[in-house]
Amino acid sequence: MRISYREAMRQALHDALASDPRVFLMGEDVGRYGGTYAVSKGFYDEFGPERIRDTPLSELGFVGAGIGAALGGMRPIVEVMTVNFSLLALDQIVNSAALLRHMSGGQVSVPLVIRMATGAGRQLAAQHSHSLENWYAHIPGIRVLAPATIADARGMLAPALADPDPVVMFEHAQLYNMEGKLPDNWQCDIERAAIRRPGSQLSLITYGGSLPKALDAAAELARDGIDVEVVDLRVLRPLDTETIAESVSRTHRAVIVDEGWRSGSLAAEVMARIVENCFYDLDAPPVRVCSEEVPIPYAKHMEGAALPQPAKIVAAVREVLNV
Amino acid sequence: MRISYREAMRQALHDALASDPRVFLMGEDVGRYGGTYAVSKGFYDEFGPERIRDTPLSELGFVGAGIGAALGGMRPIVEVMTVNFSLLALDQIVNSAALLRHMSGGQVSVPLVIRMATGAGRQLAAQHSHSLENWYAHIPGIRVLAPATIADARGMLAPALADPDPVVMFEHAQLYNMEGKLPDNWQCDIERAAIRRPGSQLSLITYGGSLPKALDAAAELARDGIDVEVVDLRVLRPLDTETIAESVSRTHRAVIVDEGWRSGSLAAEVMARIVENCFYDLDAPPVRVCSEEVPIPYAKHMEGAALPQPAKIVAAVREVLNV
Amino acid sequence: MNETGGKTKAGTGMPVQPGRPFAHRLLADMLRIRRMEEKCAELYGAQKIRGFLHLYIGEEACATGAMHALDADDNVVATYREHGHALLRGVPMDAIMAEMFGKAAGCSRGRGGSMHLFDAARRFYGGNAIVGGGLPLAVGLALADRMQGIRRVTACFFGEGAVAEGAFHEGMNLAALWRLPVLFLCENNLYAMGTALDRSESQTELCVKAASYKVPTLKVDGMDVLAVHEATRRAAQQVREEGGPFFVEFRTFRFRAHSMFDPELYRDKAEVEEWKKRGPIHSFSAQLKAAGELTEDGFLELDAEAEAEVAAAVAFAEAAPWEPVEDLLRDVTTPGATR
Amino acid sequence: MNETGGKTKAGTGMPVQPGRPFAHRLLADMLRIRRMEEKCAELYGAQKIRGFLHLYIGEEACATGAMHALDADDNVVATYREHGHALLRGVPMDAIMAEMFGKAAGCSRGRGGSMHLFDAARRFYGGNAIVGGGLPLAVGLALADRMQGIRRVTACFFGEGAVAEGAFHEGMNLAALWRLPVLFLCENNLYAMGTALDRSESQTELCVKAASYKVPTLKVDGMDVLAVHEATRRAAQQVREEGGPFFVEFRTFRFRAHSMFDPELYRDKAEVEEWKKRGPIHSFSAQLKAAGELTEDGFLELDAEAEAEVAAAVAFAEAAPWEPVEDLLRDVTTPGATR
Ligand SMILES: Cc1ncc(C[n+]2csc(CCOP(=O)(O)OP(=O)(O)O)c2C)c(N)n1
Ligand SMILES: Cc1ncc(C[n+]2csc(CCOP(=O)(O)OP(=O)(O)O)c2C)c(N)n1
Ligand SMILES: [Mg+2]
Ligand SMILES: [Mg+2]
Repeated sequence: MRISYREAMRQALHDALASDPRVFLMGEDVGRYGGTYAVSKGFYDEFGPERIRDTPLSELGFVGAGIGAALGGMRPIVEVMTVNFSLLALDQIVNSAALLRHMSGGQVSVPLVIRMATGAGRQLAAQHSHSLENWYAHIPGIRVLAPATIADARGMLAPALADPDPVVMFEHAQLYNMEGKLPDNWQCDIERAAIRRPGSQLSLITYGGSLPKALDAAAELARDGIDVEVVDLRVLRPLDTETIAESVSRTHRAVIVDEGWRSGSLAAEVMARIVENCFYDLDAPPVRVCSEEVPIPYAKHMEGAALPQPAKIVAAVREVLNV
Repeated sequence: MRISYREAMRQALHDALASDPRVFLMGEDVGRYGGTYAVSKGFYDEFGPERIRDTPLSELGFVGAGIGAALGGMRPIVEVMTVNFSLLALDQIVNSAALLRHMSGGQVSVPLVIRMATGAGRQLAAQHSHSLENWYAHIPGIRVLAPATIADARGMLAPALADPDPVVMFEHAQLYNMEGKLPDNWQCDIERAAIRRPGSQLSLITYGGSLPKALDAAAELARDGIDVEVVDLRVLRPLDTETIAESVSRTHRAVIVDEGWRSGSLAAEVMARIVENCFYDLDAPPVRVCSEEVPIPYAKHMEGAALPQPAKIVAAVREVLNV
Repeated sequence: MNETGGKTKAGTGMPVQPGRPFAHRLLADMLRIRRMEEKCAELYGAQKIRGFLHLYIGEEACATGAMHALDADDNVVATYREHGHALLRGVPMDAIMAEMFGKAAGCSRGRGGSMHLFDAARRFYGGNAIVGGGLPLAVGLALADRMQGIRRVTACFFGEGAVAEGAFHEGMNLAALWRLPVLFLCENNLYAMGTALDRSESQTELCVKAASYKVPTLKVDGMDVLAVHEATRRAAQQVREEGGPFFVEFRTFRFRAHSMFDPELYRDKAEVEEWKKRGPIHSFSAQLKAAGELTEDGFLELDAEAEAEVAAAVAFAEAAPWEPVEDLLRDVTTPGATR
Repeated sequence: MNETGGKTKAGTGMPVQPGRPFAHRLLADMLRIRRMEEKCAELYGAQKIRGFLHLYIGEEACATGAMHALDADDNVVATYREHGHALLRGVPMDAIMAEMFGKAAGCSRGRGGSMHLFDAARRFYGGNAIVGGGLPLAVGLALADRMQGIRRVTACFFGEGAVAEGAFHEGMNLAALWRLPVLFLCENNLYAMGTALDRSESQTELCVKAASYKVPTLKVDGMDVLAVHEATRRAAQQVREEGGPFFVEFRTFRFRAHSMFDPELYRDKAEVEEWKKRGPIHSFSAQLKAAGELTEDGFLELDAEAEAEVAAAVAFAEAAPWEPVEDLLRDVTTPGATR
């Protein structure tokens, strides 16, 4: 069955709402409006305003309320419209959601899922184009997911909700319209990275909105006889070091693609893990393809130049392989 | 002259306030209370309530007001009591301060200095012990400084204020009581890292509150005849890659010490830079000594175990040197 | 009706129209916004304009009445729905249109687009796409003026949706506590995206909320350009004379969708139609005609001028060059700075 | 005076005192807090307790009056100045003292310290060191109850300093808009660290602010334990019956410095002395004596009991073992979870 990423996410949400009365969806315009990205269209009528709860523009308040509701026995799914606005809610996410369990000596859990759209590429300019996955991946006490395929969009929510601790899910806004076949076994293991394309010469490691670009680059390289493996991190915290290390120690080379700004990126962390785990297996230094260190501009050609692109990935792979 | 880090910072602030009427200090309890860390003690009486402006508990509001005041021709120094509370102000720091110049096509600058205490070590528990330097160092458009010596505490503020763009200064709370000689040439170049102890066998790269620990470790190692170089990054954005690379390509080995949590740490970025710039000079994989991935606990022994310590640094150096 | 609104002309960016009555200038400006935005919608369809585009159609009386009540060197802070504000602040339509096209001749070099129109020389501090984000900035601009002894008003526009944000609360309190010359101008169009005001605020009388900070308030029909002008004028005068803030609520309505992606599931067509009857251009020109102050020909002339200005702006934007990709990193920081 | 305040006893954690009049129990509880904190201050000097320590001395009537008005299974959210709240919610003094020592037997395993006392079984959701951070949590707890059909009050304590935070505004609005059973209890001790209320709020009548969200309010003398109790009881009852929020302001005063680092430069000794004359323990026992409801011996007995409880708690904390360092990573996430 061919469906869109949006539809896959919608089905996952629908399942969750239909199967567990403790689950509810809360956020700006999730209800009457139908969801900013139309993911929750129709839910308001089906599940009602209590369970599809439109919130005022109060990111700090309603994310905090989600944490409180999780403490109180519910299984909230809080949608922060985009990561850009989540900056307003970071205090609650870090200082409450992530810390409460350890700080209370293990007395409480915060079974909360926070979904947010992320990323650039739609000419929304600087304030609407952040990729701050590595900020979140830095915080102990939360799990960070980045579904990048139809199957993961379908399969990640259930285990995220089953996790007794806070989970942040990043949905790249560029992916919603992506279509593909939903495989039968879309169930997802939120511990492990996934190898999306096996290969032998180099490990192309990425996540989220950059996965399609990496796959495009790999396809192009394949046409020139260059065989790269594409690793989709998909679980950004805790990182699946094992899969990364296994792949790189097999291919001996790595390129990391990350839409975050280069300095302080998740790509740096992946590089560090590679160095820590398979330094002596490396035939060449790993290379990163990240966003340029610039607020993302509006103009299409400038935005394009600021972001990772298949051509840049191909060039980086060729550089590492020296071909 | 022996003075404390607190006193050095106080003198720097005093200079700035006395020499430029556009400069003012704003934040919670900077005035009547005398500053949470007593850095601005006496200023309220000397400069008055307009220029030593106590604010309500409104981090988002008064940081935003600092940005506006900078746009309006002032040179505000905004004190966010500690980095922990800066989470409430991140939207303004990122979405306004950092982006405004580029996003407006270069029409405006935001000459703002934001000071905040950072770090753990005083048993203040999870919500008061964050080290989020790498979050800030990830953001284009701002400069990030970490004075770790008496001289830098004295010397960094003036160039920070001279910078037409936003500067974030992290003052590790453990350093305020540190005493030392104020050298005559405390003027500071906020472009460059500083080599605090030259050495030949390994580059020990660190910043902020970890510098004294690294120096202690280096001293202990020296007693065993192991000669390490200590590099103080001090400018966390833009990172001085050149000094890092020069040092490591000379010593061929590196240990990075960072009080941030390991995953997604600034230490990872330093490792990435090393790999990108002097991979072939490395005799061994660089190693990081970071905070354990746990909210910082209150109990002294547990807090101590969570943070980088001289003993852990010594062990890491020995591991890399295999001695 | 005040024929000498001319004091504010330098700030309004209108083509010089010395001989024109004030009312005609108001009408002309509303038409300029309307025609410009209708063209933008069309150009969006043609993919010349991309990203988010938030039209102000239906709300023109607010920016028009308000801007004409400000002085040329007052500060203005706006939102992502700010085409009209930028235009009436004096940003040339050419530069606005070029910005929407993403061209280097745009008022933000093509980097900001629709949501981030800037003009530092005219003290127009943007286009802010973070709801509520402008309020603290406005407080700071006013603080800077006060500390420098400059008697200037900082006008801060925002939608009623912003009232739920902590930034509103912190900003109002700071402005009131420190008695800063901020003119808070709330464009209450009853919806924040798909969320009606009564589904967002326990207290829907926004003036009551503002008054709880001891900020003086006025509530006015935002479809009536003269009422908006008069309220803003009075409020600005009080801010200028007394130094403290003021809050004005304009009751208005957007006739179009929130953005180009909005299917408008959350409101009835009937509600929109009802409001359209009170359209600010329509009603103001009818009023002027009834009073014998405007003829149909007069109206058509103003409209034709607006259309001509739009056509010229589009031509300018079409012809303007792109920013070279090599300039991508330019102005991340300030050139000549230490870094 | 209500002899049957006993309904709340299970929640107060008091040693069982069935025969005691309610007034004596209130007095006893204030004494327990006072003696415990005096000892904490001493232990801080002896470096047995470290980190921040925020004493509640002078404000005991607030927690005491309020906690006795809550049901045992109500939710409580507090601040970093929460020793008294934890104690009267039923957290054993042993566990509180052990927490302050950083011992594994502490109510948060020694990880939280003074600012993060937790007791999930007693629905005491902490000790929060982020000013204003508790309000959104309280809103969420109340929302969970409402959605699950549980008739329970969530009491949320916070200082007047928190009122300036966006979190206050967003929290109040959400609670009022959604009509959630949150009892907002503002301990207005007139200072937030060194910042007096009138240097922090343009409107210092906090009930006016709360009312602007259409939340009903009560303002009460926070030095009068009976007044606090009565106000909280009434407010809690209304919340329970009508479902919506309520805001109560306690006017109180802290007699000690903000924390152990505060040199108290910002206020006169005279102001403190003036307030001390109205000390809640002192004035309540004087009142009871005047009414013939308490003898000096009776007072001394209660005090001796408190002292004995404190001594036992200190002994317990002293003897308690440390958490093994190997357990550092325990409970960062929930064991048995998928990760
Ligand atoms: C902090 C933040 N949250 C969410 C959004 C997404 N968003 C953009 S406009 C908007 C509605 C704002 O409504 P209002 O303030 O009434 O202004 P209007 O669009 O009606 O002019 C929302 C929710 C945003 N831009 N910023
Ligand atoms: C968000 C935040 N900002 C600043 C601080 C530092 N701080 C701790 S307590 C305090 C004063 C709070 O005053 P108030 O709310 O009146 O409570 P009180 O201490 O008087 O009980 C401040 C500024 C903090 N903990 N959290
Ligand atoms: Mg609106
Ligand atoms: Mg207080």
